Amino acid sequence: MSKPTAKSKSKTPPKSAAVPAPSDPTAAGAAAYADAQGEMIQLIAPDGTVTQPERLPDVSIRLRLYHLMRRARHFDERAWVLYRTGRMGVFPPYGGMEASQVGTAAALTPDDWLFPTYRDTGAALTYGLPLAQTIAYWRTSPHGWAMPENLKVLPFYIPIATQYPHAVGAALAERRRGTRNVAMAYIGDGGSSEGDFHEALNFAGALNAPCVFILQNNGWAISVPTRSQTRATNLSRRAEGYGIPGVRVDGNDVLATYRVTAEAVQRARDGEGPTLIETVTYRVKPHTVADDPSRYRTAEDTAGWDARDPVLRLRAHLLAEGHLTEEADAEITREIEAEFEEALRVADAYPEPTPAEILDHVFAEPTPQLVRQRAQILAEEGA
Amino acid sequence: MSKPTAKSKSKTPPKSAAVPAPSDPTAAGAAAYADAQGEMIQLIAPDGTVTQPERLPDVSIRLRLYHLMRRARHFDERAWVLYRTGRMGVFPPYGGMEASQVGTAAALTPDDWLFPTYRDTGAALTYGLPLAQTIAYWRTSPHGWAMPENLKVLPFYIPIATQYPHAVGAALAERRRGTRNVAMAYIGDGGSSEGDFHEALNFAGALNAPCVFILQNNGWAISVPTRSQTRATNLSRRAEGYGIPGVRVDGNDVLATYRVTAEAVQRARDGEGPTLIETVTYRVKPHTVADDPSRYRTAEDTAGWDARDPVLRLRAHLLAEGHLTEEADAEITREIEAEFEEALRVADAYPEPTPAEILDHVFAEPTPQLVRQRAQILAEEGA
Amino acid sequence: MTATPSPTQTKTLTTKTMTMVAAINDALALALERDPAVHIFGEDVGVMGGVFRATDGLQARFGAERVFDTPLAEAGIVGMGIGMGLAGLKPVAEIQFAGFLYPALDQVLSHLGRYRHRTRSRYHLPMVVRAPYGGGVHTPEQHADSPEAILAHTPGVKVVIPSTPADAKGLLLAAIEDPDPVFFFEAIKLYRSLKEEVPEGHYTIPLGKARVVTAGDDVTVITYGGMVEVAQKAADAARAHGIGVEVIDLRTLVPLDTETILASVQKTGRVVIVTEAPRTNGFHSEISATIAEEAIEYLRSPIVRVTGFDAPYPPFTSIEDVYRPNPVRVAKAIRQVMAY
Amino acid sequence: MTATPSPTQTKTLTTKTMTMVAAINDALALALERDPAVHIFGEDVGVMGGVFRATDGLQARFGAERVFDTPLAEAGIVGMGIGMGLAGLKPVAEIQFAGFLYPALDQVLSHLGRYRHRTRSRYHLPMVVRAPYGGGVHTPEQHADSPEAILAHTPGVKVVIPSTPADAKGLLLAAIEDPDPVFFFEAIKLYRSLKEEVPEGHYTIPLGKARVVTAGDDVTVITYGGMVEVAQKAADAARAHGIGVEVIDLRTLVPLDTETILASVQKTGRVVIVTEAPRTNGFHSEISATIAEEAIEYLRSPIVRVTGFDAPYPPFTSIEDVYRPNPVRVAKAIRQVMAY
Ligand SMILES: Cc1ncc(C[n+]2csc(CCOP(=O)(O)OP(=O)(O)O)c2C)c(N)n1
Ligand SMILES: Cc1ncc(C[n+]2csc(CCOP(=O)(O)OP(=O)(O)O)c2C)c(N)n1
Ligand SMILES: [Mg+2]
Ligand SMILES: [Mg+2]
Repeated sequence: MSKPTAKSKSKTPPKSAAVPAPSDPTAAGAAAYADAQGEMIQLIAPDGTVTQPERLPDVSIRLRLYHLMRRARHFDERAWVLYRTGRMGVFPPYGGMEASQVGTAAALTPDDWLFPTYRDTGAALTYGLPLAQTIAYWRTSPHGWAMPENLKVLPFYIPIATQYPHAVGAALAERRRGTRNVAMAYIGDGGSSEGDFHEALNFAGALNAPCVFILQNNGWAISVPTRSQTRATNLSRRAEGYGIPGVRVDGNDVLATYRVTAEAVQRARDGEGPTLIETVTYRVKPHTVADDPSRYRTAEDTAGWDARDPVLRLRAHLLAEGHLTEEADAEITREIEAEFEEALRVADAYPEPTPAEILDHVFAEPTPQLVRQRAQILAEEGA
Repeated sequence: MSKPTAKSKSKTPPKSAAVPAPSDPTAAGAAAYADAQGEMIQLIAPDGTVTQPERLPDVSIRLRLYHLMRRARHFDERAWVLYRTGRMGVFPPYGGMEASQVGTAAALTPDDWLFPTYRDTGAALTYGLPLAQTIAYWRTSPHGWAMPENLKVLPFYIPIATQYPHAVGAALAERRRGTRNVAMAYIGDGGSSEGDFHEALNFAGALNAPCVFILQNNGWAISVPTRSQTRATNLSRRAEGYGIPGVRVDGNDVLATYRVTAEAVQRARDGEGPTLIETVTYRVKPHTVADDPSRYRTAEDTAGWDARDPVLRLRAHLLAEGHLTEEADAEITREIEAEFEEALRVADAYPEPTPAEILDHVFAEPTPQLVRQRAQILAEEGA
Repeated sequence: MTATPSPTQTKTLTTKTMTMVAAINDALALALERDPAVHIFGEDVGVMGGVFRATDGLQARFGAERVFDTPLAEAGIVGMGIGMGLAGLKPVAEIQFAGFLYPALDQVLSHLGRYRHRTRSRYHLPMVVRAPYGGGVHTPEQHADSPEAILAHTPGVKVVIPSTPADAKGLLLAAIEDPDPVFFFEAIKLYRSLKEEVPEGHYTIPLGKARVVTAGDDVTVITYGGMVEVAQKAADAARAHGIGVEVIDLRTLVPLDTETILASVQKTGRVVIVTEAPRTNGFHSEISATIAEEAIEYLRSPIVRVTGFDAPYPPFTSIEDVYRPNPVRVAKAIRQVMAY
Repeated sequence: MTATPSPTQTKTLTTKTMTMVAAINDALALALERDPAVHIFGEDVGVMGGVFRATDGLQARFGAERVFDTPLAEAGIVGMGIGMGLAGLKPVAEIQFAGFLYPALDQVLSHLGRYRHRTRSRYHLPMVVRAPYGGGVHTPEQHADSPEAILAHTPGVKVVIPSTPADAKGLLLAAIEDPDPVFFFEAIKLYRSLKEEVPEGHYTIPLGKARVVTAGDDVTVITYGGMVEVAQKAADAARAHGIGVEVIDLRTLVPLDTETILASVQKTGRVVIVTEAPRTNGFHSEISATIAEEAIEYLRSPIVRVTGFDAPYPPFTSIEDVYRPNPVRVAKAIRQVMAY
């Protein structure tokens, strides 16, 4: 089987990056983990000790990832509080999955495409979706759906798995247009059972689309554990069925998720095709803020995962290695809080949509039918 | 990964079989080929010489398979001739793929389910679909759709891949009802790109459905070669993504297809779950009798496959080993021809359907709407 | 509202106050109890008992072989159900929301509706597909769709949409006992908002028989599911102004009870049809076309459709209610046909 | 039949005799030539040039990056097209037969029609999905479906169905240039059976404008696609009996040209609608409902629908023609509305 992994090796550094690509060329190649598919790639252990020192990203990257994870977590925590006070809609939390989302999305530039699911607010924030708009989205305000012109991020996907073929198309379009941009799409363990997952991975392989597919295996699809969703115990193996590289990574180790994703992005940019990355993580939180997991799982099920907290893990590492101090950490906290509260003020100021807006943006030019229907709504408003 | 292959070993012989299951217990286990997934299992070489003598099925089985292949080929050849003279509808030929269809279907009993595609007339005949009804199907007579009550074979499937989930459901139903019956479904290399393929394999694994999935990789999906359909070079590997055994077999070696299928059937009966079998074969014929392959492939593309003819291969083996004589072979020819001509007479005698039959069998009890619509057709006929 | 169920074969006379979701749960439990062929499956229907709790407690009571979670794949769910039906079981699948039926539409359009026909009744599919549908409760994007017209246009499948707890129970039991495929759409808005006395024990309400919710001589309002209560409110308001409104709850779109529709239209001569589905080619169109074909001579005014719009159901909570027909709109349509 | 194309922006005056499939091929070649964003893909559209040869020669001429075969998976085809559209290309997908669009319906219903709406026009999808549809040529099972009503009921997508070679070319070019998603259904029956003079070079026919095929004062027959020639034959026969039949070819179902429909109905007061789709809730219902709502005062007779049946299109060749409306049935309907 002529898998692209076999020869792949970063030829060119990425054009630009939210976080620069790893500078150590010896570790950048896919060959490094091509043989390790059965295992889970990990660079730092849950307690913060380094397990693969030679593959660690630069300190500046590590600090950046730490900041991004803290920021993502803060959003998650604040969203919860805001929901309780009626200032946020129903929100699917991702707390505990920050390494899986931040480490992967940080490997993109704003010229790349991001296709997030409802669970991936942390990834979207990392990619660059403005906080205020993100808040607006979760308040179901149209401002949250009208994505910024300078980014290529799509509103969070609700119908499971449907985003995967879109990523293939966007990636292929970039190639046809001669750019080096890539597309990244997220999916859950549950979502990977859908036919769209299969079709997309196969299309991407067959058409050599520069895609990075992130499969966040967080153990649950609402109430159904991964083991009931499939007999497979290693979802990254699915890649083999499409002749593309599959990587399994500790989804609570942000340095590992970042490293493998940056490498996959590089391969895609270099024309070597798609990669499937399974991030092994856990949904420690309920399915949404409105869900009660005690209906379907016990404390035992989740036991142990607090000790694998991705933010604390990197924090322990940075503190231990002297790259972070308690003071600097407190400063990060202040910065993040201020940024969020400012964004909240912006979001609070977004005007409410008017009723007739439900009929806007169906077609560039409304059909006669829509013109009439709009007039009806306006008449009702007038009345 | 705890793959069922690791422990699987036929525990009980099949209840009954069109062709009895292999009697050699040492070769019956899945372990024998669990390590050989990358390779293609073959028992006799294209010239008929035995490559794996220890795994050969009994002589009686070999002779039975030979007869069934000859019979299948005869149908294919006659269908073509009948088409030219307007006595048969458009027919998708399978000549050259007999080992792939006969060897697999021969491992079933009439208590098992068969879900064939339009290409799998050879499999359906082997399973036991009466010749006359098969002819009727390809004449698009309703008699060809009303399957016999004593068999569990479905009319040939036209919408690609849709049969795969059905097989899972039928298999699961058998288990729920406490039988040891299994379901077998066919698909093409092209069809394996559809989402239904993925969903079915995953469901079967997750729910431990006694299914055998036959993927006939015949190199082409109409005009598109397998290499353009996927980057994967070994489709049996897809099984790993579902945690189920995947087997790759020389699809022109009927002894090999029979052997691996009988083993997979046995595992399914024993409650060990599904298997994916990729039969590597070739569509030497056009897509249908109405297709002109010169529009999309050259003689070079198909060169070499005539030398791999499955019928001639087994014939050479049987002659060489003294299990078949030229006289016995001629007798088989006569038998097969007579059987077909008799079936043709039966099929010719099927009455033509009447116009109002297009509205029969929509519901057990026609809706008032259908009653009216039927009356309209009858009135037209009367007029 | 106090709808009168019309149980056809109930023996018990005792009733119990129930929400619609409780009535559905009750029907499912009875079906599992009465017929070992019945199997319930879908996403989160097992331990969790469904996102709306329609299957609450059923796995605990009937075991994980009869009531089970599937992988997350709707084509797989319906496709597997078809196979189970072919093999003689009675599959009762839950699709988590009607808007997530779309991945399964190939299995529906290619097979569910065709199997009896293509095998000349050698096989038939006694399958039920349940799905919550419709808006009004501020669900996330694509959780408020009303795709019933697509199914109604699919030969070989029946479409049932109850509007009260007692109807839901009797119709669901009838759907499960029906030898052919039935789509059973449950208005999310009605799951818990509505309680009524529901007969205990087993009874069925025949598919294909509409229910005259309130009688009236001036205007016929035809509707179903979540829109029945909306129509009733408008009818009540009109009655206060001396207009007699006959509200017809179709209960089943396929088979369609044209008899009840036409009888009412012949009496009133004025028709308003209410659905929350998108306007173009919704099931309201079929009802209107049927009347325009069969009873035009009785019409004293245009047939007015009060519907959703030719836009996606909006994901924007603060304005989503604009989309769904409300009693004011229906009342306006009633005035309009009266004023003609 | 000699239909008059109404090119809106044609500069060339020369014409060429073409079949519909040749006219479609011509339009696709022009689109590829004029706009580098146009990409054509689907099953067997490359080397083979499509099972009906609609893309014949295009890969050779424009390269395998612009015209390419995909793996066999319709959801993948439409889903990938959506991604290409998001990224600024103009995807023109071919689905091999309309009956094989079903696996892609999730992508259509969940996304194709919603993207402009959900992103408030930050993104829009200038995508065309072409598919052969309809019966009449004895294709295998499920190769003769007419699913246009499903698409017409889907907010955010347009639906175009040409009935002549010249229309096909002009409408297809308009569809490709349209900024929003367009379904383009091509009647298999008409691919080669019909030839006419087709203008050379580039021209478009605006979406949303019906064509009055033949004028008449007594009866309006409304139809589209493969049924236009059937309606015309019936109209010719009626004319021989002194009945003036106005045949309207809708050309596009969405947007629907109600203006042309209503103008004709106001004149004739009698309406027959012809489609080959299954009867319940076909697009004929929408047309009828629109008339019943907007022009009932002009009607002198019931609106009669001549349609397919509430059964799958039969796979049984010898009787399949019973399913599809024919000139005799349409003529009977014309007599019926005249006799009322
Ligand atoms: C097509 C579709 N089916 C069902 C749902 C309902 N649903 C929402 S989230 C979810 C579970 C998803 O699990 P997973 O893919 O593992 O993602 P996670 O929630 O764990 O991030 C389901 C079934 C949906 N949104 N879309
Ligand atoms: C869903 C669907 N899409 C498209 C087709 C049209 N079609 C019929 S056969 C075929 C190629 C199938 O190739 P493969 O699966 O390899 O089977 P083979 O014909 O080689 O046996 C196609 C595209 C179809 N029948 N169903
Ligand atoms: Mg999950
Ligand atoms: Mg093939």
